[in-house]
Amino acid sequence: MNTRAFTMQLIAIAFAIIVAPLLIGWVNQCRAWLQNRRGPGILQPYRLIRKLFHKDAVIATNASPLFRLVPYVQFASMGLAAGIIPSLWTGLPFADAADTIALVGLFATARMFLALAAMDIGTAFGSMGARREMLVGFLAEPALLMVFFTASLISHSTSLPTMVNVLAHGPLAIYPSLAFASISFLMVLLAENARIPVDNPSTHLELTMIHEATVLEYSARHLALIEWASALKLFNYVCIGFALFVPWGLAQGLGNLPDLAIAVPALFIKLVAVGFGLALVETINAKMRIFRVPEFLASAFLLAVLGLLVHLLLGH
Amino acid sequence: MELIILLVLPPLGSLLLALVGERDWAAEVNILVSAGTFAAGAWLTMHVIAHGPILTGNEEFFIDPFNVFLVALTSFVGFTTSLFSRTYMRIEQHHGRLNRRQLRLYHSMFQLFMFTMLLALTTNNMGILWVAMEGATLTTVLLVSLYRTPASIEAAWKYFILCGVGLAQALFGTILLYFAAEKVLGNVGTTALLWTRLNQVKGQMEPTVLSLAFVFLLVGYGTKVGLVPLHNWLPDAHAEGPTPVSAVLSGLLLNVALYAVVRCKVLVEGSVHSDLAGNLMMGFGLVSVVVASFLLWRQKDIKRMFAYSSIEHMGIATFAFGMGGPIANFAALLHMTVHSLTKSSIFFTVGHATQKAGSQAMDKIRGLITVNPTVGWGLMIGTLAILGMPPFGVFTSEFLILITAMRDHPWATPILLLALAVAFGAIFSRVQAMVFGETDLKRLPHSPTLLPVFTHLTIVLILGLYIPHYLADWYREAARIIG
Amino acid sequence: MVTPLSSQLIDLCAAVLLLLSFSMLSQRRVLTLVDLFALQGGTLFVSIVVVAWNTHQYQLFYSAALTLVLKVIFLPLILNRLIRRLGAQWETETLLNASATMLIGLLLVIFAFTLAEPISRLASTITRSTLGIALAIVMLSFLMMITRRKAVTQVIGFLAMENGLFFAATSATYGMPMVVELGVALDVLVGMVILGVFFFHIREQFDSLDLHNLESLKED
Amino acid sequence: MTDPTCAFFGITLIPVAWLVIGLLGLVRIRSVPWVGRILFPVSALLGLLLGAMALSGLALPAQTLVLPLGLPSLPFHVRLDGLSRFFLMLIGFTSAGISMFSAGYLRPGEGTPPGLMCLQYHVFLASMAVVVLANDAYLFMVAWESMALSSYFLVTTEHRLPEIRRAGFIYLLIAHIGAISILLCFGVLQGGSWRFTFDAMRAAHLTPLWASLAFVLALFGFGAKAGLVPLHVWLPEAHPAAPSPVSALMSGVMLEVAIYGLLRVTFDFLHAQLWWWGLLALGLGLFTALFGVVFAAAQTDMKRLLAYSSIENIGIIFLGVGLTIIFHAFHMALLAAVALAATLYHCLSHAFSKSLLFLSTGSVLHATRERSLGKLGGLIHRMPWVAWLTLIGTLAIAGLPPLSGFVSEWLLLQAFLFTPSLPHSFINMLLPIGAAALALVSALAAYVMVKFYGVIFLGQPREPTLQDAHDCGRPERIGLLWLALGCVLLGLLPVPILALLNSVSRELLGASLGGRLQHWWLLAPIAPERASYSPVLFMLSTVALVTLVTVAVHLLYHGKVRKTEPWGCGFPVVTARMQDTAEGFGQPIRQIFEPFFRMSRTLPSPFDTAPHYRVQVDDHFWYWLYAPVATVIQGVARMTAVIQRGRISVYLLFSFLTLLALLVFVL
Repeated sequence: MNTRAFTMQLIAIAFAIIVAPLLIGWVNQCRAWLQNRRGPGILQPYRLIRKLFHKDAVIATNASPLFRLVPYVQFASMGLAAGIIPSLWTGLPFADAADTIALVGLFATARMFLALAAMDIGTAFGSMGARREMLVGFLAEPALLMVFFTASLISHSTSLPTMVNVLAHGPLAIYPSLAFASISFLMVLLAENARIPVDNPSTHLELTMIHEATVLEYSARHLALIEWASALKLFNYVCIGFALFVPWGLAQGLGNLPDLAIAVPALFIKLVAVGFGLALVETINAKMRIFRVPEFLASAFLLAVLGLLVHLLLGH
Repeated sequence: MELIILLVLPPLGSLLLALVGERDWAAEVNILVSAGTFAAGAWLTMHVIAHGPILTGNEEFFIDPFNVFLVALTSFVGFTTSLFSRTYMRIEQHHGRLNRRQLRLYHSMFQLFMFTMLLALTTNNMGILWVAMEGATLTTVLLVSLYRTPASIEAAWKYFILCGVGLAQALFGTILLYFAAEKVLGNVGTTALLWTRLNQVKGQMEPTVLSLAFVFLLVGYGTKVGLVPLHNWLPDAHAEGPTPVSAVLSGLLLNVALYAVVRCKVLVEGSVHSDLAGNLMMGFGLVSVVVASFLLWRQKDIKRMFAYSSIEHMGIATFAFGMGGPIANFAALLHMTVHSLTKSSIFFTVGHATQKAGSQAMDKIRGLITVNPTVGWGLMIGTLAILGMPPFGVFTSEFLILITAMRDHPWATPILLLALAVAFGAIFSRVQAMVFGETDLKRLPHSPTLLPVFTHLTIVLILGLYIPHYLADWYREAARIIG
Repeated sequence: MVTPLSSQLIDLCAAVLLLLSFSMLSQRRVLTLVDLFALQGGTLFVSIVVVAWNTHQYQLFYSAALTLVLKVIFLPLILNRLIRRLGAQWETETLLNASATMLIGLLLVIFAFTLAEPISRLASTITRSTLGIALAIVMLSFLMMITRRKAVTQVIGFLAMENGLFFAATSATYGMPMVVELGVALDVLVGMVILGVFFFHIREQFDSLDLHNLESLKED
Repeated sequence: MTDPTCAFFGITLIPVAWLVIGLLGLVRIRSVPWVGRILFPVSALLGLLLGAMALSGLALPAQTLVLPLGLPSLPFHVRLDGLSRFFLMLIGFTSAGISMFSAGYLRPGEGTPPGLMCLQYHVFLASMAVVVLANDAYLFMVAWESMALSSYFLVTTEHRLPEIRRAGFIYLLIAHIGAISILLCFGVLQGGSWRFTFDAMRAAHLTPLWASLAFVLALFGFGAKAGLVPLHVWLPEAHPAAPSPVSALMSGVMLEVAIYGLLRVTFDFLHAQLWWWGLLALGLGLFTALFGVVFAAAQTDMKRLLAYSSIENIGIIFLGVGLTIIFHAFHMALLAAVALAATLYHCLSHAFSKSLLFLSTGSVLHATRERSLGKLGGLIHRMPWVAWLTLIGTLAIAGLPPLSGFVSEWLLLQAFLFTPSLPHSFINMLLPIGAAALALVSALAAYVMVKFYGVIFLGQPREPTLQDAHDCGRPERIGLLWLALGCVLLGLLPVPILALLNSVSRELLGASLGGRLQHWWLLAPIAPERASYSPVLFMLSTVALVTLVTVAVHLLYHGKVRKTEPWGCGFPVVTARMQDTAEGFGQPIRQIFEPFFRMSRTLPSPFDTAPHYRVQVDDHFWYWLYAPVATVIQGVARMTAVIQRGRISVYLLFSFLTLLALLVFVL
């Protein structure tokens, strides 16, 4: 890979890392508005992270090195994912390193480490959170994979850039299978990013929380990294969604200036829309009982498989 | 010459032991005589390998590859058994189950039994063959009833009556054979019962008579082989007699009876130009295998169980002989060899196991390996060998038999395999429980002689991996004779 | 040279033998059974002598003598003494009532004849037709062993079977070779001795000769 | 090594050498130093040698040899071709690690004396090598059954415990039945030539019917050994019963040897003619995988858990075999090659990772004398070596990038993605479900592995006794390191290794990935734009990012690190018993996959003073399949016993009737 591509790659990652908290901020803001609150403002996540970086870290006495390693792994893997998922332009050298299947694997690795870290301290809530996290994971992952399969059957490829190129720049066609896929993807997105109705990001009511339980023992810089990583995760998922279902506006290849001039605003428009949509979903839904979560995700999984079958039945 | 030694030594030994059998050194004498017999047998075998079949004593004795290997086997197992029985009987005496008179009877009858076996094998005269078989019955009846317990008396009685009646049928068959032969050979006194002569003229003998004769002979000698449903005496006799006797019953007597059947089959097939004889034997063999393997599940007494396994294996061998053809006969001969070696070694170990436990009930015998590793491993390995586990010889013969069955009688193969699997489950589950686990068994007053056990098992192991050329040629030759 | 008389004689003997074995089949009293057995032996002896005389098979005289000594004199004698010593004069009851046994016996005889028919057609001897009878006797005594419950009677049945075989040997073929005859005789003798010993063992173990004592060894 | 024939002899000599080592063990049967410090390291070296020789020869043509042993009509034939070389490599490299570990693992006074155990162990190794080398049915069967026997004795090392005896019995029984069906399979395969050399079987031409029969028999026979559902019942019994190195050997090597047999028969002899064979294998494999992983999630004994996870992996491998057959039957050579590569690769990765995990359980067992997950925990502080190396194995077996397990799953999923190009619409409909199930299985595997690792090594020790657990000794470390290294390398360098497999797939399928593996760093089996995966790049960039972030954070960060008690969530005391137990962790899976289990639960009533919760999870197949068969056999036996009722008259009647019947028959 030549230097330009490499620099562009780094830029892409940096861009994602910087923009990610903004999305969270936007979603929270929208929720506040929808719930007739003023809201802390879009930049709140940045402030939070800064604050955390200036605090003293508190670590449980029986924490193992694994526990301290995990936040970095989290952050790094999400960063890498951001390097693979085309957010502005498709010409990403890293995309060769990992196609969609590997991407799912990457998310799985991150989750596994998070769960292990949660079990490391050995408190009741840590292990509970780990269990629930994995429970969500083992149903969400296959669903996500099926979504990718549907797309890859259309584009005859499992590497995201190729998919995008086919879907965005190929002859415009309506894919009913993608409709199924998109719904199940949305459900997966909600589950994976600990949003309502699966989880409630803004609560610490122990018995209902999933994601928060796993990071209960983290503080200061570690917590900061984790929060940032989860923001990145949301951003990544949203970008995947864009790439698969509304790929228009993405610059092809490394992209020349005019393309980028289109791509950047396009992305932001989409982000704004999606952020609002998420906030809406979270507002009109109530969090479901933890026992319902498997059913919710199973239906997501089945929807994805259904999409696959629909594609095979209709032949496109 | 060596033949004379072979046939004279045992009766002399029997006489001698009848006189001095109760002395302390009687067992050594017994060993000595058996060793001599074995030497003679080996010598005879060499001679036959070197110069081919012998026909002597105005044609009354005939040694060909078929029976010479049985002679060698018989004298060898007889020898090892005498080795084993020395300590075994000492321990029995020590436990007070035997007095000196019984010991004398045992020793002298043992030799007499060996004599009848060897006579039956070496004679060329079908009549003498019958006489020898009957003699074998009588001697073993005495051996089985040695302990004079009610059970042993009952077993001996059943053994006597059933085999006596059976052999009576065999005699009738022999008469019919003679009757048919006379038509061809003319009533020239003795020659009309000589197997060699009959073999020459088998083509001209009257088929109907011979087929009838074969039925009687099969029922007769088949009773002694222990073919279902003529087998009923066998488990009782094996279980109630002293262990060395069980060993020779399983290891030798059944073989010799089967030998007699096969000799008759050869004649009949020559005359009756249908494979009647073969089919009958296959039928009996198959029934025996299946019934025995299922009956194995009902066993509580260890010696009884292995008696049934003997029935099963004799069934296999009979089936193989019934199929006929070079491979099957080869396999059957091999099977007879490895079975008698393995089964006798199993009985040796079983004998000591029962002495330790003071009972033949299997749930009394536990954890042999912990109390006496050699006995335990001997029993375990022997069992695995008899169950047809490679790399032991039994697997070799069963493999050959099975592939022949697949070729000639595909319908029979699944039945055989099912039976083998059932037998495996039955025997192994019990033996494992006896060999392994915790134990409360006590040590023996005399340390057991396990040299025979491991000699036998080593031979069986070698036969599983490598069959020496002369042995192979020898079996082939025998297989050719059987046709 | 074969005179019809002799062959008639032999047929007569055969008929008598068959008759005797029938009566043995139905006989309850053990001592009478022994006498019948002796009678059977006698008839056998006569028939052998006749055959030997007519066919000049002189080695048959030996076997005739053997029969006389063994089956007419010796065995009945020791059987008698044994039975008296053991006090086993009475066969309490058979497994099957007499008439049924007879009926089965009759069927067996028919079966034996049909079986022997093709063989005797081949026979060139003067005794051709008697092979069937010999077979019939063997089977009848077999039946007797099955139906009786006392050790002694079973043994008598066994011996009767031996008689049948001897008769077959002489009638079908003029006797087996001498060695074989001797060997068979020896076996029978030894067998009898052993059985004699056994009676006592059984008695002292089970204090009766009833066979239902001997049913402990079995699969359950 | 350069001269192929000398390498061939070298390879054939190594089993012999192993046997010799085993016999040397008997020389000083009770001396741990002799066996442990001398013999086992030597055999580990031999293993390495074997692996190296096989590896170096992978591309060579087939070589054959006839030994002057065996039956006069059928002497021992030995053959060395790509497939056998591959599996020899697997056996050699894996066993090297395991033997090294065993060197330190042996302790005096545990069941079988070490010398004898050494003999059994090496007979086991040698027989596995010979199974792979054998080129005629007889030698194969001999080696196959010796393998079963020696492993049986190894399983029953602790024969004083009744459940271990039971396990051994079930194991040997099923192995024997499987062997019988393999024997039948060979009987069919010789196809009328009545010669039982494998060459004859290659030459034989079978009608589809007979070929199918042979395939089904092979599937049954080898499946019984590999633990294919419903023939798996022995596996979760035998593996926990055996000493850990033996479990490692059985799970990591023996199961793969069974796969070898299946591949040999299906592709080499039967040439994989019919597509429905593939469908059968695929269906069974999928079910086995799902079954295994679901049961693994419900286990509370660490070795049982691993055993079930082995069942799962075997399922995945069978699935791969099935895909290969399907593609091959439809003459899609390239895709068949992809599927086969995935299958073989999974064998390799499973061999390394599963033996690693079993060995680590061995170390845990030695350190804590505890097998039940409910009594472990927090061991990462006491035994860091084991813990960190196990983490690698855990991630590998969970199929996470960039480790070994992921590569094979990636390839398999790729293969699945190509199925729509099949000419058969029915399968096209069916296979996506398969892909979905595979995805589900691998996700569940991650769940199981989190449970395994988290409960054993993380959290607080659940028992006070765990405080004095000690880390494993040096030989064990070497063994574990070697296997972990294998997992990592297999994960990072798939391309060179797959390139080595080309010769194998060319032999079996007549096609290979050949030219498609130009860049050593980029795995693109079909075409880079189609699908690509570059573990090296993946790994490098992750590491780079981690370091970058770390550095950045440490520049940015000004606070200190304080250590305190964990937050008690408002509870007065936080005890170790508040952590999730193994049952608790498996509970969601148990709930979701309820129909899989036969559960017996005892729930406490709310008024219990000492509430007690018990749940027992059983296998349906035991009650549906095995128990009925046993009862049938017993019934038949009871019936047959009628002929042995002890009445002499009846016996006489038998023989009389037999006589009459035969007379009538011949009349």
